[in-house]
Amino acid sequence: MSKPEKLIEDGIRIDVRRADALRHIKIEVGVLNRADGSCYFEFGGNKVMAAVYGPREVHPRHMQKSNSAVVRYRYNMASFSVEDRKRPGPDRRSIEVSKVSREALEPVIFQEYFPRSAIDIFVEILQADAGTRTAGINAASIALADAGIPMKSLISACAVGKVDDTLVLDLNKDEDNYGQADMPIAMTPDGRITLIQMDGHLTKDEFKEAIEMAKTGCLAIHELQKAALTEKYSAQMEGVNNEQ
Amino acid sequence: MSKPEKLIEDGIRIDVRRADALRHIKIEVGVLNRADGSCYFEFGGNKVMAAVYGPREVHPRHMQKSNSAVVRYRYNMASFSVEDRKRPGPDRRSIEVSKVSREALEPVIFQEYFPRSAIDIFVEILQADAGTRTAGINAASIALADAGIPMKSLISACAVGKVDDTLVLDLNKDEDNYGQADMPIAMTPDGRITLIQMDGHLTKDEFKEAIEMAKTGCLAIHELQKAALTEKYSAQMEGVNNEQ
Amino acid sequence: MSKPEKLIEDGIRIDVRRADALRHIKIEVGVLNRADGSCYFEFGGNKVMAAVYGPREVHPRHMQKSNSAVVRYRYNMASFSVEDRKRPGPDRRSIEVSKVSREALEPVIFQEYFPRSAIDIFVEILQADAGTRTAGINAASIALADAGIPMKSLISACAVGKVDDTLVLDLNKDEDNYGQADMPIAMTPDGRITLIQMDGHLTKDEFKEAIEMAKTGCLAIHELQKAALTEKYSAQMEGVNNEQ
Amino acid sequence: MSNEIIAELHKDYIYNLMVKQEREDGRAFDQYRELVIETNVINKAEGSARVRLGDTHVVVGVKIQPGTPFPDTPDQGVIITNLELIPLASPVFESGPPREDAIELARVVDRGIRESQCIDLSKLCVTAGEKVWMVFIDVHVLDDGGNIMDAASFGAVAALLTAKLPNKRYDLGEDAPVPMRNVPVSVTAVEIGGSIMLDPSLNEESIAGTKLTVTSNQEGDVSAMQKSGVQPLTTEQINYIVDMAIEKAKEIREKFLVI
Amino acid sequence: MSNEIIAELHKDYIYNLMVKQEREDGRAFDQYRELVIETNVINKAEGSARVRLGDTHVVVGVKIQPGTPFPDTPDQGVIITNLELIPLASPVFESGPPREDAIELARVVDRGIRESQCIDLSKLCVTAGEKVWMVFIDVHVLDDGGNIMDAASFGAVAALLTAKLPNKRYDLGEDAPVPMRNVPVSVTAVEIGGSIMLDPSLNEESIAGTKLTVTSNQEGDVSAMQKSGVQPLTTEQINYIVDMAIEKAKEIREKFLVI
Amino acid sequence: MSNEIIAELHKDYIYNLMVKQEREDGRAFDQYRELVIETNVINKAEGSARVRLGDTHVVVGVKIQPGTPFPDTPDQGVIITNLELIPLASPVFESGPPREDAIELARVVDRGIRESQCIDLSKLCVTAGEKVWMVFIDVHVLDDGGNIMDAASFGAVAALLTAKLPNKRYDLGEDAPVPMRNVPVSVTAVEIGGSIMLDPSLNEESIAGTKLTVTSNQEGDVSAMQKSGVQPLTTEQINYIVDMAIEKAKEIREKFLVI
Repeated sequence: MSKPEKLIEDGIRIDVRRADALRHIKIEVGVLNRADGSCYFEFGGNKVMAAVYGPREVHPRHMQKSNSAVVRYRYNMASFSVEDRKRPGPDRRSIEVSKVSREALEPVIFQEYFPRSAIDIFVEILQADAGTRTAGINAASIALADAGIPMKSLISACAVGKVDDTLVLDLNKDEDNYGQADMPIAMTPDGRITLIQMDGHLTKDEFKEAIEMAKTGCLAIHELQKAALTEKYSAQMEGVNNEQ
Repeated sequence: MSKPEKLIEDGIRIDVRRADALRHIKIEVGVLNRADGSCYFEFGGNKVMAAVYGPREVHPRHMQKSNSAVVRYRYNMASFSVEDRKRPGPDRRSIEVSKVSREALEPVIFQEYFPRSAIDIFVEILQADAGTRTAGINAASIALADAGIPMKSLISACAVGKVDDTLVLDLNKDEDNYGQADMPIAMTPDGRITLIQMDGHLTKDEFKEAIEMAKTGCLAIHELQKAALTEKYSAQMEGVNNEQ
Repeated sequence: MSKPEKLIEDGIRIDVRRADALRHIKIEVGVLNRADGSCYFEFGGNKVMAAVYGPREVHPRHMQKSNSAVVRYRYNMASFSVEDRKRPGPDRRSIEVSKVSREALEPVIFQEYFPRSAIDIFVEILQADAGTRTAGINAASIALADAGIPMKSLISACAVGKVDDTLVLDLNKDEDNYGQADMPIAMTPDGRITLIQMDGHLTKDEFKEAIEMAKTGCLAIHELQKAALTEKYSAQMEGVNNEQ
Repeated sequence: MSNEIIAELHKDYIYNLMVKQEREDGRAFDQYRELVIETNVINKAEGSARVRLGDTHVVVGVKIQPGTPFPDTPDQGVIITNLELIPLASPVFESGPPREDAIELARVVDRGIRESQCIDLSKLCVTAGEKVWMVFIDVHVLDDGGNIMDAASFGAVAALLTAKLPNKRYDLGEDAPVPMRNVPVSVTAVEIGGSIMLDPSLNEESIAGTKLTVTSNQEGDVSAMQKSGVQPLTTEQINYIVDMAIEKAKEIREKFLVI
Repeated sequence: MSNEIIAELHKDYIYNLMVKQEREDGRAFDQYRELVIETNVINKAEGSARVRLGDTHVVVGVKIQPGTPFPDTPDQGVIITNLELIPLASPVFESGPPREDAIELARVVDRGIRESQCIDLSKLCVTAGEKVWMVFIDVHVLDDGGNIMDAASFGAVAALLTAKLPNKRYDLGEDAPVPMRNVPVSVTAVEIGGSIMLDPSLNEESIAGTKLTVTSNQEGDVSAMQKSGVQPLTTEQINYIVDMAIEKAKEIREKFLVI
Repeated sequence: MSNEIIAELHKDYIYNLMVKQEREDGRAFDQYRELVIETNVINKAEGSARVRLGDTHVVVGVKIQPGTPFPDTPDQGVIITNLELIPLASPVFESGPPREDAIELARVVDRGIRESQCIDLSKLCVTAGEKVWMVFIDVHVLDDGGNIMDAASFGAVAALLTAKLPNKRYDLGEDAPVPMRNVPVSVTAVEIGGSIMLDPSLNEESIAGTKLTVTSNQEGDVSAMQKSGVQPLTTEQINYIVDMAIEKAKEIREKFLVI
């Protein structure tokens, strides 16, 4: 589609959301048999599968760390996940997304419990609709918990953007394409930011407002993540909540 | 060339063969100096060189098997072997052909005699004319024997196909291009099938007839393989024949 | 530019040099902080940076030599160093240049002093103007000395070519493009040739004259190399001079 | 990794069951595991399907774009089949370019579709010699519970049956279905200890010496076949599998007719 | 390699200084190292700059060639940014295709330029849909003394400010400057032991848990931002860095106006 | 592998022979091993040759296809030379993309042909700026018995001398010979213990410190030269080899005139 004349009209966005509303979220925990932990996550039109394997042996060996686990994160888009077929395999964008996503999750993983081992996180984007990296981090965080990896807390992520000079939560594809700024954020439930990236145009004041908006969004997502895990592991979740 | 009006006329094929006739076969054993065993094989217009190295050390080490030899097979087409120059290096087709060819030969190799070692089979297609994989397997089987690798038997291979609704043995290039089915088969002299692939269209009855036709072809090739080896190693062949 | 009508007029070349004159040379020693030795070298329009690391550990391990150091040489052209942007990464030309450049330097390095270790030479062509490989060797030779690698002598390199049927020293870009022959040479100060390549057209007599011309050029460069090192290490150079 | 160890321990158990003509999960030798096919699961793809075959889970997306025909078939569309064994789906799969197993699977899926001529490639021509439809069939394996071969093949056919040529997007008129004229069905058998059984589970697959995949069309004729694995087969075994596969394909084909 | 060992030994020392509000090289926390920018250093490039920021040394070349626009932006030029961490520049860099660190650096440099809209891409169009200028920004790191990020970004902007569209070479008239309408400046901060400081040296970088790069334009607004590293940051820390970065960018921008 | 061990044991033996002015196989120092050149051995190629030089065995195929000229030489054909050291030919060759040895060999073969101007590239132009003949020279080494360099070069020249431009296939008239106007001959010498000898066998090659390849044309002038290996050479040695190579080339060239 070409740029719509207005992305916001009377405070209502083209997908009939208000500025501070998240898109629909659907979470399924433990959906894969082979993986040690997994999560299927829908976030608006994004469909994401995350799997965690580990702690397990590190190959190749020279990647081992003697005093902690090595965490690896592979973000990958299916060829059919986007409008124009994507060539299979990693590109520069997915390598960067994998790096910042890994760094978004590492702070909450007790890596020192598993020296010389690997914790592998695989995120497959089956359908993409703006916000795939935040959807992936949300899913991966749940998959880590599902795999029983000891964590200080979950990580929640969403983006804030600017469209038609208005700050909005959780950009959809058109807002991403035709908007003025995009700022994905990931954080712990107590507000420590583990991922922040931005591009576009924000004044200093808009930036500060945007970061608060993102916090509210992440906290809402955190509740959904907890609820999904609780539903699956009502008993076991006790411990995790205490750790937070 | 474009499709000929008829591929068979009065039971005679465009290269003046009958339906059950093989193309001309020429075999030279032990033609290379560096390889431990080798065979040059012409099969119609196919010109194929096979070499065997081993048993020898395995590189990289992690490919070693503790209780048997690892068999590796590299099928490669020379850039100039086909009408339109082929880019050097492996493509998806050659990787698949290498896999099924290796599996066609492995059952007759006494791999357990050589733990932690490699038996490397290299097949170069110098000129291609339909049936390169079967030509390669025939050549490789002889090269293995020439290298002194202990084998339960030789392996012989040829294709059966369907052209103008008639089953024919050993397709040539035009029959392959314009025919209705192609089915390469490899087998032991006692009829155990170690490779079978098929594409095109065969009724259930045609299929069963085709497989019998292939057997006859393979047995004829087996005689030529034995003769070529006997010629070179009249004395040594005694043992091999007893093993069969 | 297209081919000039004359590349030499009244014995004077298009860049106002005589047939036996070198282009301007500028040498800076020890210009990088991280490298163990380095040299920035301008040779006409060529701008070259050489760095040496080592002796240091060899990765991957299987490249180690038990009784000597392994010398590695990486010649690389910056994307912006040439008229038409070069794709980053090694191409066939740079792999060949790296090989012959390494072989040009190895004879003077006391490799046997450092078993199981690596001496890594990196040469980056920042601006190219005919003669990058000889500029690189000249720079690398100084960087090796700057890194304190024990050497039998320095190596000096320059090209001789033929333009308008005249032998000329140290071709510039136009002479290289439109000339009749190009012959890069590298040598020790006592005249042992460690690199020679040639393409184009030279009679036997021209060839013999050309090689003498190159010697004169290399000796002149050798004086500049020594001067640059002496300036930086007036004291330490004593030893190196004695070794020569 | 624990899955691998369990598999190892199961080997003897499964083998012993086989001798008693039984399977670990109680199935008959010619019985498939539960098969669920959902279509139109990826709206960015022109066609898509999710297949669950027992514990095996694949998603297939079909992307269709205009492209240039091959010089020797100027008036025919192009099919390109790709399959990735991504490390998310199994502890033994690795990142990187497809290896021989993934390539073989992709090529056998491809041949099943191509050789059955289920797609009328001549109807995928827009302008002869210049522009044809390129049909990309991408198989994404999410969970390897055994017999990826058939799951991938079912997914590819299901996705094609519901795929649209995106004419509108390229100003070529209304969207139209992909011209399908047959429904090829792939059936895979394994041989274990002399017994032949269909649709191997992961454990069965791991102890089987060889697999034979037979793709047949709705006329009951064979379109494609592939033996995979080191163990030889006798002619009798192969003929037995072909008969069995053609029958079973009829049963499975019913699933597609209700898509 | 000895540099690596020294860095290791310095860690405690630097950390202890930090606690006393001091830096190893005596700088204030918001102070940059000496910055020297030379332009037009590579005459084969359409634009070029050499940047020395303390011990860090980079050369940036801008090559400009005609090419085909992307289908979705037929009337806009194309920017392609590449950065190599060549093994000449550090004992820890390796040969081979760029790894995640180099890719991240290249992409952040690229976004700083792209998102600030400092280049008017519509003026890089020669014939809509057919021919536009491709602007290749290649960053060559020669010596890694820390904070490659900012050095690369400064070099890219400086090279662009002096770059020419090579119209003459392609028979398109007289050479003209690249249409620049803003001067984005990237400022990188690190957090060590609770303190925030700008322009980390190699030693500081090696012990910092996280880096935050903020690119701001000449209106003092934010164009791009990237957190890199495992250590989390609080909102307060981020806001503090953003304020600091915008102020410092104004100071650094002065350097570009005299180019 | 045993060949490698034997080679190792031979080293001293050969070296000692050298001192006595003898070669292992009894040849004179300027004598080549038996050279057999067969042409038209691959009918799918536009030109081809099989060369046996002692134990060394190579097959060269020349494929000729229409393609686009380089922008700076719009009216000239294109030569592309490729050489693979496939693992079939020697226990020390490995699979994978060509390494420095194979690349050097390919480039020296290429330069021998290109720089001698033996092919009239302007006659390979079909439509200036649009369509020219691309001449692919592919050297396939089947058995490495030493001095691949010369065997490859002889094979390339022999294949070109019998190659046809496939005009008919591309509707451009009758097939015509490749326009050859010279016969360059490559001669390779090694230095062992101060002695110079031509056409090194595998054993000689393995103990030689350096090789010098001199390609000369039928006028007796030098077209290309390459030193390969670590051992330096004196000017006198080089001049001696050049004289020897030009004489020997005349002798070898006779072989080509009867093709």
